[in-house]
Amino acid sequence: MDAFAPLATFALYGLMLGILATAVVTVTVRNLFHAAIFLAFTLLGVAILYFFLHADFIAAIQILLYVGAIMTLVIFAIMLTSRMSDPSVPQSNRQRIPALVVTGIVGVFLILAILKTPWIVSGTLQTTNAVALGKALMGQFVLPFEVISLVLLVALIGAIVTARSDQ
Amino acid sequence: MQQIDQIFVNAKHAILDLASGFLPEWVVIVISILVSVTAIAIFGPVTMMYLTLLERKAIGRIQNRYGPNRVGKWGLLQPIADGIKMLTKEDIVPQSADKFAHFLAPVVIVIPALLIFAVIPFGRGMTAVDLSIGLLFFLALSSTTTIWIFVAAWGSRNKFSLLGGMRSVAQMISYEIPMVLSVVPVLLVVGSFSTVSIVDAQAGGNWFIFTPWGIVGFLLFFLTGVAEVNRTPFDLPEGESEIVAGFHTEYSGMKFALFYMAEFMSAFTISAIVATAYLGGWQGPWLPSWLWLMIKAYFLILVMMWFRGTFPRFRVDQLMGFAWKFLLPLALLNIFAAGVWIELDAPINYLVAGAIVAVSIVILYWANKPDMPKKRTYRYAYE
Amino acid sequence: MVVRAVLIPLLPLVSFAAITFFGARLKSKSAWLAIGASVASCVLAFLEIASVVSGKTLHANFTWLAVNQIPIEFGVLIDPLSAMMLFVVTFVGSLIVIYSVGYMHGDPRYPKYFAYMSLFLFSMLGLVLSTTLVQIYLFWELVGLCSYFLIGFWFEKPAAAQAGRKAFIVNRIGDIGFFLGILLFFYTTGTLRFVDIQRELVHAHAGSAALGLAALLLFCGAVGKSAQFPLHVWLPDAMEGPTPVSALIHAATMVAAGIYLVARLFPLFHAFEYASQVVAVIGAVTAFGAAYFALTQWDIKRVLAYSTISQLGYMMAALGVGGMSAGAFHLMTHAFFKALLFLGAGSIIHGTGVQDMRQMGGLWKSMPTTFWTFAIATLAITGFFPLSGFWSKDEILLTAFEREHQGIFWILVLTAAMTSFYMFRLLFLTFFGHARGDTHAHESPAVMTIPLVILAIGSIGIGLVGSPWTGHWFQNFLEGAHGEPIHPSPFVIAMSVATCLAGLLIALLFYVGQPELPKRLAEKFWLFYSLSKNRLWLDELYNATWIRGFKSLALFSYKFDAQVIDSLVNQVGLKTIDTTRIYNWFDTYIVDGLVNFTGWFTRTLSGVLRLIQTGFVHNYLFILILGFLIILYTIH
Amino acid sequence: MIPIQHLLIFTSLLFLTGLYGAVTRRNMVGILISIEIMLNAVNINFIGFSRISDVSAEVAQVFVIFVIVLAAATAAVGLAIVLAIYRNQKTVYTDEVDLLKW
Repeated sequence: MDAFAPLATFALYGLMLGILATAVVTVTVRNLFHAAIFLAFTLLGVAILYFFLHADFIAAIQILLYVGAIMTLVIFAIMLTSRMSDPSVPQSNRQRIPALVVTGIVGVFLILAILKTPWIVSGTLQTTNAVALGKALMGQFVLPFEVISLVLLVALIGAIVTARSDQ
Repeated sequence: MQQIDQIFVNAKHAILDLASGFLPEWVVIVISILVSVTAIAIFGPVTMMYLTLLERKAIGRIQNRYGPNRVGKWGLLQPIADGIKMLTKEDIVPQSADKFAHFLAPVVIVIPALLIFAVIPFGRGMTAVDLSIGLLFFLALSSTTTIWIFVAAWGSRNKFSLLGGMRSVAQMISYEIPMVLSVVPVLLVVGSFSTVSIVDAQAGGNWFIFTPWGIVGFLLFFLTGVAEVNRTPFDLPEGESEIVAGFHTEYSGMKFALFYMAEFMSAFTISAIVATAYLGGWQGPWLPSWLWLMIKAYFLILVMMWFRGTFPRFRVDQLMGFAWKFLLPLALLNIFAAGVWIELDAPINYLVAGAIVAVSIVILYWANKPDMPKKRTYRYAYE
Repeated sequence: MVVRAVLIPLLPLVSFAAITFFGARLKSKSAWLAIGASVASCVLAFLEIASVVSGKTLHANFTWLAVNQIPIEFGVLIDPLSAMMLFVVTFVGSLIVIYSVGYMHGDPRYPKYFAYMSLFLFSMLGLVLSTTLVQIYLFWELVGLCSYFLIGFWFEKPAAAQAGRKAFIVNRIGDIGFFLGILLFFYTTGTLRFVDIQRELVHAHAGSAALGLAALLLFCGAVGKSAQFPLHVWLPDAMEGPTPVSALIHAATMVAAGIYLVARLFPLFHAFEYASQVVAVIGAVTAFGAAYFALTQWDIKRVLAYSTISQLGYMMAALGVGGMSAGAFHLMTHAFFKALLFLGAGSIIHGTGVQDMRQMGGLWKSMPTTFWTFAIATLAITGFFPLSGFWSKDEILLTAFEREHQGIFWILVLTAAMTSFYMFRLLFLTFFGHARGDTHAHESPAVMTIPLVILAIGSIGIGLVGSPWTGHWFQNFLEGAHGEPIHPSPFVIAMSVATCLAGLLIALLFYVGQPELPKRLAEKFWLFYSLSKNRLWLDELYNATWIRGFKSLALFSYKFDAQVIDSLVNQVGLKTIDTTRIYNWFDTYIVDGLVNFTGWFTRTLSGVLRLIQTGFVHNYLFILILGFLIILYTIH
Repeated sequence: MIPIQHLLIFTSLLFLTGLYGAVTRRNMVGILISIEIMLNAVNINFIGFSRISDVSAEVAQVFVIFVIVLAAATAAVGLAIVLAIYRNQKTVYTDEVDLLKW
């Protein structure tokens, strides 16, 4: 597999570029529906990235939950709120330039910090599988797991109550 | 026997042996990947083409007709004729359509359908990728179809398309939950998502369908699968008598063919995965392993066609009620039954699990009774 | 097979839940659910009993919570004693549930009845299988609750609702003692498990006054539940419930829970002489008193109720004089013939529609099956050889005689004679002579008579397991190897036979031979007659003392509240109003002025500050990032 | 595989892209979309660190699962709020919602 490694590395960088590109389109494109489509591509790209990082289960969850569920919600929200998309309405506010400058400065700081920090890298790359993950969820993290279930339930009920019409 | 069983595997090895003679190692790896990909990329569309023929034939026989029989012997060349027609047809894009979305949806929707072929164990040693999360991969990918159907519907700028798309989303989201839950018993018993190990766990005739939870799980999985690919009696998103053709009303030519292809390939993959999860996959005596999987998958496809030939369409409220009030609780109780089945000893567990699922079905049937369609009474309008 | 044992009580619970949730839709089918559950748990119980008979005791616990590292546990315990109770509860219970199908036919709350019956069976089985005192207490209260539900089942009748409340409250008095007893016992010995209550444990605390007090307090619970003197008053009133309920709960099983408890704690009572004395005396007094009251009752169910109290007193007395197996044996035989008597009475009530014996008579022709089974039950309870009552009653008398409790022995003999008299009086008044009322009696349906026949067979044969012919198998089974051998005494047998024959003859004379004689005797010995007829005025005594006392205390508190405290409050209020006038002025000018100034000041200031609040979310978010940038810069 | 710094730079860029979107979008749904991108960047960081650190990989993956679930909850509640605002104000643009201004 060593012979194959450069190819995989190349593919990984390509994938990263692709994700960034779709993400940039997502935040800049005028048509919000197109933004949602590109978000779906971004999320799928992230899922593939997880496959590269040997997090298979997370990748599947990413597709199932983000692409399958959250995207559906977003698209529905767009459909229910947009007035069949009038393209003459500006989709971004007047702080594009300041925002670009400020996020750029933040990015410079972050990248400098990342490059300066001496990262401690352990010798072997860690992997895990769904069984170990399940044991961790039901063992070490059982309380957060239960709490998060409760949060989800509360959020669902809250969403239903908030969104339904008063009649 | 061994030869026939492993014929495809051996063919791949032969190609690789040939290649490794004079090519660098990484090229061989690429070729190895390409061989699998090519095999699937050919197998998927060809399957789809002949499924259309098979469906038309089967429905024809059910309706006391012959079905296509003019092009070639028994109409065998009909799919090719259809393909040529589709390719040469004019590709119409409505003027007010969102052209980007309209173009994108049919192209992308085929991808998950094709990708799922990667985890199907076609025979002994004939799995393209033995992912450790095989079954979850299937579930995740088949759920992405929803978005592209909706994108197609939205992009068409057509009321009927949008209605069909919304119906499709509502239906798929609802049926996905019992679908995911219906395979949980298999995962409980096998202890792995991998499709290969699921098939291995059913070796020696111990197909999961022969257990009490297995038969319920099989029915749940198959029914929700039929709903996921929008086939009769769950074909509300494209119900032609109500909303023209649903989300693909505004599509013609090759784009329409791509939707068709995605649907038929999904139908095949669903059948193959159901066969893998509950009918023992390629396990079976006498015949080669790949033939066994084909027999099982095609049997399930024929059942789907039989459904289409006989069942009327659901009403929307019935469709939702069936998913949330019957399939979902039954799937949960079935997981419980499977848990009991695992915990108890051999002869008793069949009885106890059987009792649990039988009682659950009876109670659910009976709790849903008020919502079931009663004998219709006709009222005539006089005024 | 812990799972199997746990399933025994759980099946009725499932049936209860199912009927509760789906009863409205099940309607009359809910009975089949209850029958199915009870018969299934009966079959499972028989499997368990078979393994106990073959010498295996099942004992399993899981810890519910821990107090000071001492676990409070739940579990199942199936040893010979609980196996016997299991047998009685499931077998008799199943028959009575089946019988109820006929008896409750057409009742508007038909499903609810079977739900309660299932809940009762669950609670009772849970009680029987309990491993600890806490667990038994829990189920003890549950059976009490079911009893309350079922006594007041026809709550439209004020008498029934009243009776239900009475039963509940009287039981509560005993249960307070029981609860205190558990606490004291736990405090003294540090254990709650029944299996730990053995000679060794008790001997380690021998002479401890606290443990003796605990025994007496625990006995309080038994007194309440088993309707012993002086807390017996609830049981006769409990007859307002449906007759199968009386048979199951207030004759065969629940009231026997007190006996079961004392038998479970037998080593404890055995170790404290005075505690056993109290048990024996209370038992004997109850047996005698209740039999005495039964002599003159006219209501058929009341006679049986007093008879039940009397027989429970018998068992209590047996336990008190040290005959653990004798008491338990009588419990088992009594469950059979008393359930049979109640079901027979139910059949009579069902057929004639009346409960007063003065309106019955001559029923043996129209209700043959009921008559024959009732007669068998009567012979069994009076102790005719070789029916079941003979063996168990004889053993109690024998124990009392052998252990030289002469007083108790003679009281019990006298009670036996009275028992014989009132039971035959009941039989003759009901079935012989000519019809006195204008009722058109008819035989009950098969679903009611078949349980009668099965119970009749049981009443005949069940005593044999403890007879010399089977080598006192039952006693050996129950007491194990260390049981004391029994030496049959011809004198006791003679007494036993003589008393029941005497009772039969007197009843024959009074109610068949010379029907005028009882009335004359009643006039002549009016004091004894009215003492019995009015049950020593015990109910009235309780009314006059306790209930009147509490009521007047409550009235006094109410008056005190209304007059003293309320007028005090009113005065304070009036005075307050006066003083507030000063505050009013202060408030208007000083405080309000301050507040207004603050408001004015704030508004002026905020008019300046609000200029930087744009109200746009994206501006805030932008400023947030700027803040983040500043933080990033400073830590850099 | 690639050095961890590259992955981190990639995730920070992705995060900042999301941040830029959140600041500049007028449409509330657009802001939510941008937030999802930011959450994804964080998740990739988790997974990346789980590969290289000494702590067993489940811990990070469990956190990613929690984040995804919370994102689902956020999306549900946020979109519900958007719908409620749309129903009452007939707009989804942040600079047109002015109920709290006077």
